[in-house]
Amino acid sequence: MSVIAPKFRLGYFLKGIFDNAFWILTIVTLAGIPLIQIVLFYMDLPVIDGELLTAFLAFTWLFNPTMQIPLIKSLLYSDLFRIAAFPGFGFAALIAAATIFVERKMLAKLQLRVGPFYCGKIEGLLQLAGDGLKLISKEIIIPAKADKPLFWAAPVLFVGTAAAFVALIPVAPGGWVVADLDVGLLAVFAVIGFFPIITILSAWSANSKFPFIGGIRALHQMVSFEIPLILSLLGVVILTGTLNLSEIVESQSNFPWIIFMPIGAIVFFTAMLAELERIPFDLPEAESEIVAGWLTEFSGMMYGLVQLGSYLKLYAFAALFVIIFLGGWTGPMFWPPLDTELIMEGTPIPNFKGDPVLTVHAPGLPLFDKDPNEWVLQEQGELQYTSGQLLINGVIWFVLKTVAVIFFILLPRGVFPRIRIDMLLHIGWYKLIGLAFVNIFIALGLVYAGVLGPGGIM
Amino acid sequence: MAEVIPTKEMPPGLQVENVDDRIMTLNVGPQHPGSGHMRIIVKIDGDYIVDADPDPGYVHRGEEKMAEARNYITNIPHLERPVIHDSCNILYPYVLGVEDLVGIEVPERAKYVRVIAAELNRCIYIQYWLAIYGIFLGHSTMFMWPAGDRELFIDLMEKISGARVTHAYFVPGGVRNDVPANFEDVCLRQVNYFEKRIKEYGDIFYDNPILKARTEDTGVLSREDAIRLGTTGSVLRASGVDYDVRVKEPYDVYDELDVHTNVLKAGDSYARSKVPWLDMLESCNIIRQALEKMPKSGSIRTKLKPNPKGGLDEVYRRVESGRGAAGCYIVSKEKPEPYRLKLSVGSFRNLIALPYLLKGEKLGNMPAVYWSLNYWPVEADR
Amino acid sequence: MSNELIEFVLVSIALLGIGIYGLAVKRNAIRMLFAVEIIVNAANLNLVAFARFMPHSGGQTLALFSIAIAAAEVAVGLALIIVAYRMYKNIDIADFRSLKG
Amino acid sequence: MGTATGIIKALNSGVKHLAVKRFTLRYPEQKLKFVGDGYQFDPTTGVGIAGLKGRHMLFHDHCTGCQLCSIACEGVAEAIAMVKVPDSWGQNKKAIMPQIDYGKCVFCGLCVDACPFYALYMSNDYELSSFTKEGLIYTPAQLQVKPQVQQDSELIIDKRGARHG
Amino acid sequence: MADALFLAISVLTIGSAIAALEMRSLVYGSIALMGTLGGVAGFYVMLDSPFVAMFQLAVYVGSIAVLILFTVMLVKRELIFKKIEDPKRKFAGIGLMLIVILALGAIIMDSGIKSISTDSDPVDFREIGGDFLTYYWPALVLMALILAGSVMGALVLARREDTVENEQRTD
Amino acid sequence: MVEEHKATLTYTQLLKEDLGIFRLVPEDGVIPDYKAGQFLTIGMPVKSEGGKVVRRAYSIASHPENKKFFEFVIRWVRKPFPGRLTTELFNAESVSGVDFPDEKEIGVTYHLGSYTDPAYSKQVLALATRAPREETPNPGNDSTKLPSLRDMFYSVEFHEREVFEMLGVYFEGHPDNRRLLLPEDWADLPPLRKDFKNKGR
Repeated sequence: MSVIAPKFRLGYFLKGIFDNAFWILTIVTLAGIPLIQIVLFYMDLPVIDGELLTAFLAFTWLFNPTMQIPLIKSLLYSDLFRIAAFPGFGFAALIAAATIFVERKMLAKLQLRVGPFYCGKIEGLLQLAGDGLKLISKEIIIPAKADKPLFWAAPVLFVGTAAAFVALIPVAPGGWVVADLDVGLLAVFAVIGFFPIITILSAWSANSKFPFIGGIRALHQMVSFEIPLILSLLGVVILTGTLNLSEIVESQSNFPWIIFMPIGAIVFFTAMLAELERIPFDLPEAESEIVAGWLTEFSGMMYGLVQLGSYLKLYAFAALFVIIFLGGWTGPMFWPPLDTELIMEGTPIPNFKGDPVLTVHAPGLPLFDKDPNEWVLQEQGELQYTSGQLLINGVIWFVLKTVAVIFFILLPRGVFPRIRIDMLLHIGWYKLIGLAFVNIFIALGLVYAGVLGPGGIM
Repeated sequence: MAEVIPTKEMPPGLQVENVDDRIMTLNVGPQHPGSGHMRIIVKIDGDYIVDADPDPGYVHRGEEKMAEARNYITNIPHLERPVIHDSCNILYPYVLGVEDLVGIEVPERAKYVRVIAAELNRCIYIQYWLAIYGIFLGHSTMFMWPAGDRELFIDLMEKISGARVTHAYFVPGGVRNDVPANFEDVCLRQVNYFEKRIKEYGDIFYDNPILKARTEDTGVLSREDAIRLGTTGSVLRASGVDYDVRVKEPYDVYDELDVHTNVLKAGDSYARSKVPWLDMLESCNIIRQALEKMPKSGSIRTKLKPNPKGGLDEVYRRVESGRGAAGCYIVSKEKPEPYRLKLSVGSFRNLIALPYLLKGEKLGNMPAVYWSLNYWPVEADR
Repeated sequence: MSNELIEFVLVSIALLGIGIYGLAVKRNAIRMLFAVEIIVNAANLNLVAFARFMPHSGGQTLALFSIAIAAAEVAVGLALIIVAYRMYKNIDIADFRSLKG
Repeated sequence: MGTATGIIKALNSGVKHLAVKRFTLRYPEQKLKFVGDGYQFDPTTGVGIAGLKGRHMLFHDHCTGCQLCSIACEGVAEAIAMVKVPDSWGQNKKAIMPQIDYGKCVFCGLCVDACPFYALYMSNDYELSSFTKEGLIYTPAQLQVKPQVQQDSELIIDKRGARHG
Repeated sequence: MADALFLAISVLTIGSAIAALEMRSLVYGSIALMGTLGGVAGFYVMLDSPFVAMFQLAVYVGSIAVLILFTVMLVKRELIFKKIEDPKRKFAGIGLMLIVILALGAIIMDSGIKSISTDSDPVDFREIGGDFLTYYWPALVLMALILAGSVMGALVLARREDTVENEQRTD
Repeated sequence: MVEEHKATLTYTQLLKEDLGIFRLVPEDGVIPDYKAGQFLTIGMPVKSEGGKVVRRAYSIASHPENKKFFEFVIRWVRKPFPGRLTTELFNAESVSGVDFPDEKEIGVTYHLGSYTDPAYSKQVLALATRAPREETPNPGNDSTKLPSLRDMFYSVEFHEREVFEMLGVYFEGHPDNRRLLLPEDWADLPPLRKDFKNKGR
């Protein structure tokens, strides 16, 4: 009785899969491999063991077990890896995906329901993948009188800007950041300034009323909350005397700035909620008034890209909060330091006669491996840590704090209703800016009293 | 059509001279997440609504015309279709009217069972309404909690009548079937639990400062205007008019029960949304009293003749439903079918207040004002 | 620093020329505002370039001042355009004749 | 300060509910328990007996083919049609019995009230969906089958909230 | 490598400056203007003054471009496509542009700055901050006043005429 | 301004034990112009009170264009109502039109209630009137017209719109005689008339 699809034929299904696989393979061989060759040709290639790692060499080394580890290591320190994988896009996208999962399950728990449950067998783990597949396979519908180039460009630009924002976030000691700028905080403000433009352009290009109202609302909201956002961070800048985000984190090795500037933290958190268009400030997407705001006309993967961008933005803002107010990656170490000799010299393994024939470095290659060029042991008191240990410890603390902040960003969605646009602007222009100035005066007072800042403890 | 072009009175200060490029017309509905099964043609100037014109009728199904072709018994499953969440209450005036026409007495126990079923249905309806009010204001938790707790009452109604929403439970002369054996205990237990639960609604929704700031002083309907516009139910009571059909013109056994009318003075969206919440508490109270006073056994249905006929008569009966007074006007001409049947429902009577209240409001207040009117589009269209 | 001062100065001159062209030809008020912005940017580029090649912080400071004042100027200019649009229903400055007094 | 306490109260209420048991009934695995066997008409008291109004059950040995159920349905849904059955019964000389189209039926139960011989009642079976319209039409032979319904869940109310267990 | 980058950025800057003035649609014109401003910011980065570059991006792209777009969308759409341009005036404008570019270019090429290059360290942005607070503080205060005054003036200008009536209504 | 006329009772029909239709014709035969909702004070000598003339006000139920007689639908009230009808206090519970094809008339019944007056709030007052009916209706342009009560009871606005579209009764003085529930391009008969047949039944 219960047949899922009565017209289903396994043969057609398999044929479809084989067709797709054939075309994918063809495209990869005809276009992908030459592209990889070209990219490899133009890349700045590392020198490993005195040899220039060319593309040909890399391919030959792939099949040489002894050379694989240096290859992976060189890959780890390449710019491509940083941009695409660890501190950059991939890491952020992973946290963003986890955020979506946590948001769904936590909201479901708060609202006494189950949430995604069946996809992925265990508590709906793979629901996001299923949703992504659905979005990719859906048809993209564009309004007839839309301004097509802008309409197409808007989601891509949105994701690009969010990725640029992510690139400025340092996640671990030792310069684990894609773009380590001296004016990092100012660069963050410059990047944030791009979002309203993309929003208003996409809203305008859809040529529809509801997106336009949503876009205008988003514009008002973002522009008016940028000012308290910037002002609330000035206190920290005054006290640390730097705009570099890594240096701001290192200035908090003793205590996080939230202890001295809770007002600034509250203002920044509120402004952050508004910039992220999260409830209670999700007026641009107020579905009972203006269908879905500036996202109304997006469909298929265009909508998916905008959502991806907004969750990347969420991660980046939470990380910025952690970096500036919660001390970033600083935190107690999880495990004792390794023996210096073990790392520098490695462990000699004797043969049956007792003669050392093989030297094995510490486990957890390549993070704990010695590399006199790049890895320097860092001292903290008497104990000595390798930078690999510091990296892992830093990332764990960073992720823990970021997840905690993300939890508090998500929680209002289950607790508060949406507010109105005039109330929002009132909060932004009257209350938050005033509080931000109070915060700046607290910082200035601390500096001039000599308690903190360049003349104080620091 | 020789129609008169409507000239609406505008609040002072919003008269617009050049209408060309400042006014934007929005079609809110019928496929809009904030409209329900109707359309509101809203004209906005900036963020202010200068004109609002409700356009119901998207779910009009001619219940009144259809009723003229069916006899008094087969009308029962059809007349509850407009409000399946409040099906007992929308059927109540019809059943009372037919009893008046045919002239039969209802057993005492059946009256109590009817009151219990009606109050349970009122809770079911208000929770559904509250859920949508929550999601209209962007409060998704308030969507899920009442929608889940509604299950308590739906379970009870299912135990009584056997159906989850469309009960078809009231008949002229009593009710369709007796309640199950341990119904009193189960009902008391669930009602008591729900009273505890309803306080949580207050914590997260009604005492929420953001909600208060958002809905207080929006869409204010003064006492005089509420009377003048002929609103009913929670809209009327939120404006400070102490009127409840259950108290003023008690039907069945409401005169033996202690019914308290919840009246708020403010008349704004917040008060209009709070009155149903208080009504649910009052319903729990009434259910508890009725369970206590209900005769433990006895007949629950007076047998009707097959194909009952009303005399040459007309009758108008009204009850208090979840949305206000629901009346039924039956004209009978000595036939098994009603000659004319008219449902006068709270939603339709409250609709007149919508354009009146929306004019001069901000666009962001539109969902709050619209849904606080306790308006159910399907019922208004019939 | 592989580039020389002259290259930046030449780019700046090109921008200045484009700005003057825009001011001379365009009759649309918003376009003229664009031209003004381009000229201001050309000047700023010169300021920063000279500041780099004869190391002194004054050039950058002045450029920052200039950027800030340009923001104010744009705000006022756009407000004027909106007012004019409301009065004349057009943004062509040739139509703003009654402004001549 | 009322604002701050209100916000804290709301947040507290929200966080508290992270520990409350979930209310959702996981439908295909759990099924609600209903009162009794199904809706039927009690000849002794003259009223119905509470129970779920699901698919009908037809007792062939009671049905006389009087068509009263079909007439009762006429004004409501016109879901009942009388069809010939191959085997003949003593009380059913015309050998016609009701056949019910569940694409039209509104489950009001008026046909059960109308049956004077108590041949028809409504069972607990409510899983009637089908991929074809024809699959929704139940012949007298199908209506005779007693449904195998497995129901176990009941509403439990305790200190951690109400839930289906 | 740096030369290629310089070439690319100058092409972007000058090309989008021309596009900003010549595009038919004003919205695209504003986007092209954003390109020009971004290109100039790129030059600032090449000149080792990232502070000014970021400031340029934050101020120009973050606020001025938004303002321009907002104004463009406020004025009516049909006007954007209305093109009132005199060909004579256009040729005169091009001539004027060429004269300016050639004259200034000749002067510059003749002068001694042709061979200036430097190996000294760039100016740190902390110095700029110091300058702002010590030597230029009266100018800073004056600029703050000018900004505040101009923003207020812009608000007063762009205010709707019936705002007063609206306030009466809320009373 | 009060004029006194003598009149004769020409027709009575008892609908129920406490409800009847009475028609009056003035002796000079002239029916003055009046609007729907206006009332007439009728005085009669009552024997039980010693032949004193007792005056009571009754609403006129006949159509204003009917120049032959006054019609009253009078219900015998067991518990006497207090005093007067105040327009402020009444709200429309429902306005329902009934089609009487045999009598070539369309009846419109206003059910009015009160929120503030404690005596009236327990009851619903029915106000019935009739309009002529035409075989080929042309809503708004034929003789099926009644004066609107919207100026008196503001709450009847939407109810009268519904009666207009469902039965084709045009309400004169109603500012907004538009379709409410039916689609704008409805070109059939008004659906609640008896000659509009339910399809498929």
